[in-house]
This record gives sequence, C-alpha cells and structure tokens, in this order.
Amino acid sequence: MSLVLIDILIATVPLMLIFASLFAFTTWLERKALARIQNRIGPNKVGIPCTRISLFGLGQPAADGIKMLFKEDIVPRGADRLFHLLAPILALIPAMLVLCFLPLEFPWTKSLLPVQAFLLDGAVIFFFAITGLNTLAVFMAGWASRNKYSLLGGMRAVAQMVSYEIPLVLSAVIVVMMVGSLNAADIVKEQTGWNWYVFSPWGLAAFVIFFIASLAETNRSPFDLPEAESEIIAGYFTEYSGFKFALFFLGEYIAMFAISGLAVTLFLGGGDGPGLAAAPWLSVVWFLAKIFALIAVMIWLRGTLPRLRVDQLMGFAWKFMLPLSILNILVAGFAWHAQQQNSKTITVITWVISLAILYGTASGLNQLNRGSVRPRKYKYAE
Amino acid sequence: MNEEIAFWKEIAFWILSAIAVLGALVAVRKRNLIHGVFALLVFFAGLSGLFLLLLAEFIAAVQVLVYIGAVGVLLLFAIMLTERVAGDDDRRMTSRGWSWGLVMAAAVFVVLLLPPILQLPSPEAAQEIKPSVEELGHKLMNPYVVTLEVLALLLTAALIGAVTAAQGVRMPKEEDSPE
Amino acid sequence: MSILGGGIFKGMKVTLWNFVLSYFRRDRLTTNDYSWRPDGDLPQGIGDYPKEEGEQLSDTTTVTNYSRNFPMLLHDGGEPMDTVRCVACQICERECPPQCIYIEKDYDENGKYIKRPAVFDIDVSVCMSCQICVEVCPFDAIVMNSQFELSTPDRFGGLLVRRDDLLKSNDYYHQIHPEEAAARDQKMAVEKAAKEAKKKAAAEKAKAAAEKKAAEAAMGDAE
Amino acid sequence: MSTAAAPNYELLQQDGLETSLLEVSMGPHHPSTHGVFRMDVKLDGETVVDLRPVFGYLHRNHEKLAENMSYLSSMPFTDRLDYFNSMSNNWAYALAAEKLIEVEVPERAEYLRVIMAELTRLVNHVSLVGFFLNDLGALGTPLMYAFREREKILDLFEQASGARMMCNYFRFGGLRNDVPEGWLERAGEVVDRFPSFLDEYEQLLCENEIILSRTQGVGNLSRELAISAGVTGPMLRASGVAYDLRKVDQYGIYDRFKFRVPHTDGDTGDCYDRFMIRMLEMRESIEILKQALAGIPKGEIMGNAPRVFKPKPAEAYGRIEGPKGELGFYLIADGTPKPYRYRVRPPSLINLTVLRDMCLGGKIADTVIILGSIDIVLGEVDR
Repeated sequence: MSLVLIDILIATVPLMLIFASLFAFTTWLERKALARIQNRIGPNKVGIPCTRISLFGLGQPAADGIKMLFKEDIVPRGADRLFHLLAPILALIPAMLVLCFLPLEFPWTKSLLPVQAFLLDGAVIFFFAITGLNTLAVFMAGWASRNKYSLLGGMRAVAQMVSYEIPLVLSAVIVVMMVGSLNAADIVKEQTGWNWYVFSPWGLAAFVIFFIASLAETNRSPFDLPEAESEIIAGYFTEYSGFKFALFFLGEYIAMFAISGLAVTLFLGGGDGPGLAAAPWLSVVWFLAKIFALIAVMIWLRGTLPRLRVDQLMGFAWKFMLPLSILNILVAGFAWHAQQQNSKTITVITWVISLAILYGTASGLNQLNRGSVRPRKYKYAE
Repeated sequence: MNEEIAFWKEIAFWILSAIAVLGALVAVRKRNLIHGVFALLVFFAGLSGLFLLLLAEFIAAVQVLVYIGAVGVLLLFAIMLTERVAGDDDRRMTSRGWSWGLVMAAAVFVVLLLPPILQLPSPEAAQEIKPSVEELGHKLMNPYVVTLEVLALLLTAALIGAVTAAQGVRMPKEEDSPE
Repeated sequence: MSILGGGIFKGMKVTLWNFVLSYFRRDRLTTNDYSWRPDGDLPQGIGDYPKEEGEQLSDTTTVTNYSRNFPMLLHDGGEPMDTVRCVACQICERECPPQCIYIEKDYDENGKYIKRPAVFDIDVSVCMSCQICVEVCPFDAIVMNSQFELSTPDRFGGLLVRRDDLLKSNDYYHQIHPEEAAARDQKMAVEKAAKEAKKKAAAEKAKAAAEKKAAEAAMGDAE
Repeated sequence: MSTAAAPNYELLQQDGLETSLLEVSMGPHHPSTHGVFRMDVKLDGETVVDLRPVFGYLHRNHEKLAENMSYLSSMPFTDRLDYFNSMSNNWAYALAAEKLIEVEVPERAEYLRVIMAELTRLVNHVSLVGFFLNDLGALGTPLMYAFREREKILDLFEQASGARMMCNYFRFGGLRNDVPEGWLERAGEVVDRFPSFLDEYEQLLCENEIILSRTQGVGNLSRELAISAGVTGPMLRASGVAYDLRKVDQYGIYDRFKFRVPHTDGDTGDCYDRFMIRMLEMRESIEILKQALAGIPKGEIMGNAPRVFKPKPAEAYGRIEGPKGELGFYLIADGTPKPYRYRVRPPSLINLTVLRDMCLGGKIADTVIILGSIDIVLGEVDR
C-alpha cells in the first residue's frame, strides 16, 4: 500500500464515517421532531438494541438499519433487474462523492494531503455537475421497476430536478461573482469575521432561492412530488424494499447534507464563527452546527406544508424563481460596483434600493402568477 | 513520491479508457434503447475522468454537467416521449452488414487519423499547464466575446422555438384555468 | 395576502408553538403513554399484567368505568351455579342481532326443567358488544364486561366462551362498573319490593276471600 | 383507439405525436381512497381523461338483513353505516321508526339528541379536514391535531353510551340510558376549549398559499349539476345553495336554537369552498352545543315506547342533516315486528355520483383531493 493511497484513505474514510453516523442521528432527529410537532412522543422504546434500556429511542436508527438488512428484497418480475439494482447505487454515489467538495478542514488531515478536493479550482462547478447525476438515478429507478406509479414518479422527479437546477446554479453564481473564484476555500475566506453573504440583501434573496431550490433538488417537503404517498404511492421507489430502499433513503439524506453544506459554504460563511482563534478545529463544529440548523428548518417545513401540484411546481420554478435569480445577479452586479467606492453612505443606499427592487419584483411576480388565489369570504343564511 | 503518483496515473488512464471504450461499444450494440443511452453516459463519464487526468478540472466538470446532466437527460426525455418505450421490442434490428462498416472505419482511420497521430510529441511532453477558470473567463471576455454573444443569441432563439413548438401540441382550451 | 409567503409563516408559527408546548402541556399529547401517567385513577403496578382471571384492568389502554366489551353472566356470590340469575328463557338468544348466543335449558334427573342454563355459549368472534341482550333480559342476568383481551391461539374452539368462563359475581360487577351496578341493584330492589307488596296484597286479598268463603260456609251450615 | 373525450378537454391526436393513454387503476387499497374504493383513471401524462369509479367492496347486505330482524335489532347496525358518526345514524333511524308509532320523546332526551348529533358533526368535520390535508400532502400534522380533539369527544361518547364509535345509544322514543352525572360539565369543558383549537387550526390552514393554490379552482361543481344530482350537505352549500335540513324540517328541537348556515354566494363551488364550509360549520355547531348544554332540563329519558315494537302497516321516511348530507331511512311496516322494507338514503353515495364530472381535465393529484373533499365513507356508500 503506497503512501498516496494511505493519504487518500485518511482523507475519505473519516468523511464517510462522520456523515454516515450523522445520517443515523438525523433520521432519529427527524422522527422525534416530526412527532413532537404532531404532539406525539416519537420513538422512545429502542435504546441499546435487544436490551430494555431506552435512552430516548436513540437506538431506533440501529434498529431500522438491522430491520432493513433482513427485509426481503423483492424485485418485480417485469422489472429490468440490472437497472433495478443499479439505481440505488447511482443515487448514493453522487451524494457521497460531493461531500469531499465541502470545505471541512479536519484537524488531522491538514499536514498529510498534497491536494484537497475543496481546494480544486472549480469546486463549486464540480458540485453542481455531480449532483446532476441524481436525476439519472431517479429516472433509472422509475423506469426500471416497470410499474405505472413509479414511471409517473420518475417522470415527475426528472422534470422537477432539471427545472430547479437552474435557479440553484444561478443563485450560486452571485456568490462566485462576488468572491471572484470558484474555489470553496476562497469563498469561505472572503466571509470570515461575520460578514457572511446572507447578511446582504442580494445574498439573502440568493440564499432563500438556493434553499428553496435545494428543497426541490432533494425532493423534500413542499416539493416531495416524486414520492407523493397520497397520489402515486411511493413514486419511484414503490417497488423497492429491503436494503435497496435503505440505500435510497441514505442517498436522499446525504444529498440533503451535501446541499445544505454548500449553502453554508456559499452564504453562511462555512466554518466561520466565534472562538476560532482559540481552537482552529472549532470550524468543523461550526460547519456541522449550521448544517443541522438548515436541516432542522427542512424538518420543520416537512411537518407543516402540504405538497405542490406538478404544474404549479413547474410554474413556480420557471415563472418565479428563474426571473428572480437573474434579476438578483444584476442587482448584485450593481451593488458590487457601488461597493468598490467603499463609502458608507453609498453601500447603505445600494442595500436599501436592492432590497426594495428584490421585494418589489418578488411580490409582483407572485401577484402575476397567482393573483386570483386569495382567501374568500362566505355568506350566512339565517 | 511522485513516481508513485505517475504509476497510479498510468493505471488510472488505462482503466478510464477501457471504461470509455466499453461504454461506447455497449451503447452501439445494445438493442434496448434505454440501456444504450446509459452506456453512452458511462462513456461520457470515462471521458471526463481522462480530462481530470490531464488536470483540466473545469472541462471535466463541464463535461459531466453538460453531457451527462443535460444531453443524457435530453436523450432520456426523447425516448420517453416516443411510443412503446416500456419494453425493448425486437422490431428494432441492428443492420446486418456490420462487417462492411468495420472495413470502412479502418480505412478512414488509416488514411485520415494515422498521419497526425504519428507527428504528435510523445505523451510525457504534455506538462502541467495552469488552465485556471480565471484565464478561461478572461479569454471568453476579450478575444472571443463576439462568438459568446452570437452563441447566446442562438441559444435563446432555440429556447423560444422550443417553447412555441411545445405550446402548439395542445389546442389551448377555451376557458383557461386561472393559473 | 399581507407579506409574501405570510400564510406559510403563520402556519409554521403554529407548528413551532405545538412543538414547544408538547414538552410542557401534557394534555396536548394525543397518545397518552400510560406508563408515565402520574394521576392515581389507574391502578398502580401498571407493569405486571393482571394474573388471576377476571381482574378487569390491563396496562395498555384506558378501560374506564363506562366501557363495555363482551357480555358476562351474573350470579349473586357463593357457588356460581346455584345463585345464577339466568333462567335460560332464550329471549336474548332470539333478539341478538348477530345471533352469537347459544343456550340449552337444564333438566334435573327426572326431566323437570329447572330454571338454569346447562349450556350458555357466546361466540366472541361474532359478538359486536351492542348491549341489546342486556336490554331485553327481564332478569338482569347478563351485563357487559370490560375485559376485552380474549385472544386465544386456538382458532376453532378458543373464541367460544363457555358458561363457566362467562359467570362473574355481582361484586365483580360493582368493581368494574360501580355506577351502573348500583343503579341496577337499586332498580332490582325496587322491583322486588313492589313484587312483595303485590304478593302481600294478593295474599291478603286471597286470605280475605278465604275468610269470606269460610264465613259463608259457616253461615250455610248454621242454617 | 377511441377515448371518451371529456367535456372541457379535447385530447388532440395530432399528427405524429400520438401518445398512448396511461391507464392507472387507483386500486381498492390505495392510500388515499378513504377505504375500499377504486377509480380506473385514464391519464394523458398527468391530466385525467377518463375516470370510472368502482365500489361495492364493502357491501354487507345491510338492508336485506334488517328485513329479517326486529326493528330494535337493526339499530346497532346503523352505527356501522357511516362509522364516523354513529350517533346521527341512530337518530335518523329512530326518527323514522318514531313516525310509525305514536310516541312522545321527553324533553331531556331531545336535548341530549341534539348535543350528541352536534358532537358527531364536530368529530366528522375535524377528521375530514385532517384527511383532506393528508391527501394534500401535509404528512399527518393537521390530522394528528384533529385526532387529538376527536379523542376528547370520543371519551364523552364512551362515558355516555359505553362505546367510543359504535354507540348504539338511541332508542325509539328516547335514549337507552341517561348520561352519568358530571358528564354535562365535562362536555361543556370540551365545547368551551374547542373554539381556541379552531382558531389555531384556521391559522395553520386557511391562509397557507400552497393550500390556496392547490384547492382553488379544482373540482368545480356548478349549482345546477349539484341540485340535479341530488347532492346534499356541505357540498351543496359549497355550491351556493343555502339548504340545511335543520332549518327546513326543524326536526327534533332545532327550532329553539339560533344558528346560521354558511354557504358560498357564487354559483360554483370548488375544493376550497367545501373545505372552508366545513370549517365554518364547526363554529355553528359549537354555538348550538353551547345553547343546548345551557338549556337542558332534568327528567325522564325514555318515552312510553311499547315493550314489543309492532307498528300497524304504514310507511315512514325519517331524515336528518347528517355531517355528510341528508341521511334518510325509509321503512315500510306490515304489522309484524320485522320491517317489510328498510331503505337507507346514503348521502356519501349520492354525493359521489358527481365525482367524474369534477375530475375530468384535472391532474391526477386533483382527483385525490376532489375525492377527499366529497368526504365519503365506504361503509355508507356500499351499505
């Protein structure tokens, strides 16, 4: 085993272990939080598996994992066996691959590795390129299980992911334009000392668009149309059971981590936070804390919002998100030039004007798209 | 340290090119359309791996983004819209005279491609140039800005054309739903 | 609507409010997990399952003083078979909507019908605990029990509850449905008193008639 | 192939792009068909071109059974018709039977009947809104809030009649037994706490943009079609017709209570109207409950009904304003203790007949919420 391979292993294995265990923790967190939102208690019986100790149900992910291993793995007769097997794997590969582009400086890797993935020149472009593969996995699953519902689910998923990738990329363009480089580490370096991009009006608008598009990209709450239980049973993974289903589940959660990781890098200043001078390794803690904040909001949305319909989903992407993100690029451009004069008054004025423009267009577009949708008044007969 | 890296690069090169060639072959021979498209995507992935080996990250990323992400999905959409997509039917035969095809390909290779390949300097000569994204950006802006604008115009025209074509499929209903 | 996405934020405020309150306000929880319910109205020692037959409460769900499940036959204490109230008049067998009761009268050795059921089976898989039998029974012999865990591994005979398993004492009835049992006993006491009064009145009338007849007879043989 | 073109949607088989119709049977055990109900849907992409409802999976021969049993014995079976509101089913049957014989229902029983019926209306509307939101995709949160309130009311039913859902509590001429003491105070407490829950519920649901845009303009039911199809209940009121049996028939003692009947003022109703009408009706039911709980007198619970119910040959039709619509019982008596003919007018089934007209042209996601907004219970549809 030559030295190079050991270096690569040292870099990738902790990444995989940390995020796999975070996945287990998030499933528990999601079930507990959703339960509490719905005034239930959530899993509290499984502590350490096969003992009676129930430490707040923390053993539930382990129990689910073991259950998934032993569940019978049914492949429908008409299905295309090879693709039925490949789809969950293809759903997992991009999600895991993309994790290495997040600027997470683990303390022990600093000295060893000659090149780190997030120091790549085009880290952000690689990120979007590889998350694009998820669309293929979903389509493959939908098509291979040869069942009407999954076909519908697959079609919906492909259409949704393709049309939400554009606002996702365009809102990331703003930050790249501001920083001037595609390198994840430079982006984080620009935002040190609390001047994160989310605090500027165009940054906030870009963050909101990025967050909504990332919800759609990972099929989360208001956009979980591909796996709409009430309409098309479980969408593209209707015919999956046992460990393949668990792989899909794992893929979806790791994709959630990856996308919110990028959101944190671009808008919330990556590992930046108080107390970094004292202990540099705190940046990893801050990074994960911010990711969990975003995931908490995703879970909160899942507990509250119903689902959008397919054509509304498309209309929202093309008629609301896309124009808003293009306009946001223009506004950010002007603001960047105004900032070059770096006089206090001009920046304040630009901030106010850009805020007004962005909010004005947003509500204008909303009025244009869904003007007639308003709560109605009713008459009473004696 | 770096002769080891060179050794691993050599192995990576052979693996990636083998994947690419295999993908291309399967794409051509497969009777089932969907399998063919996915094999083609494997070929694109192999290609982007080769770009990475040449340290051209941006092109590798764009290759994945454009070819696999966009062209692949476009092909799948096209296949989905044509009828009888559910199963691979036997009606779609591959041409029987493939042996003549092989001969023609060999002739083209010998006559057109072989001479320039021989003049190429040996592979070691391709040393590490620094094709950073920034330089690409600057080049796009000053010398090639005209082509960029024309391309942009072309794409928007294509987009508008696609929208009107899709619009025409369904006769617009008399009472349009409120959205 | 007011601000962009105002409705969605309002909805999220409500769910956040529910999320926070579910930790403090116990009545907001739909699934009341009884293992940690402090108030005393449920018997303590919730963990151990009721061992001996007839104990009414189990730890998993609420069984209140009003819930009725499958019927049971009442007897007034002591040896069940000699103080049983049921006289096998088979009214409940006829009236039962899903026809799940089967009764056979009891005869002593020389064939005289003694007012007791020899066989009284209720097919628990058919019974829908609708309490019609309790209403139509003139002798208050059958009432609703609240014991519902009657599952048995044996599919063929297991769900047919025999007479001896159905028989329960009247004070067990007081234990599970105190109000109802008290009201029923009080009604029976009133009826019994009314019957006695009627019988006494009939007896006096009979006695008076007998004296009158005796007096006339005495008058007759006097002339 | 010939496609039965829907009235407002022509499927254009233009040259070349002739796509095949996807035929999906949203089968008997589909997660959102509220029981065993099947819809054979022909889809062009996502748009519904044709829809054929198939039901009958839950047919239990209720009406023929009733002809072979005494009048009283079929009372517990009426609980199982629309298993969400057994009390109002019992009342409709009791009302019909009381028309056959002359019996006078005491005052306290009338008040308790109104209280029980209005409590079932609350339970039904709250659960319906919960299931409707579940079909829309809100994973269970509104449903769990609805069930939390429903539990409180079901506890009240258990204390009064002995069972939570299958109450079998009404008798011809009154009620089976009086409510235990302390029950009226508990009921008052539940009714007083309900409006605060409703405010929270409305805050969660009524201004949510996603719900508004998903339900408005979906499943339009015009006034003429509603009236001609015999649709009754909240669906009819959502289509603009202010018709409520409690005001029309004034059965029981509804004339003593002051309450209003919400309805839309336009002449078509969509899913949003049906959803909002039910939310507003819950508030009216609370008004009635408050007045009834305040005015309930002491006294007898059971009128002088004969021991064996053997009515003279006659026919009677008793109907009430059930939570789902006009629930009617038609009885023909022939002098024997068994009815000659026993017929139930199921509001769910009659409201279901307009499902196809509302769904055509919409998306597959719309069929699910239109079915949810009709509020059917398969026990009543199939009987």
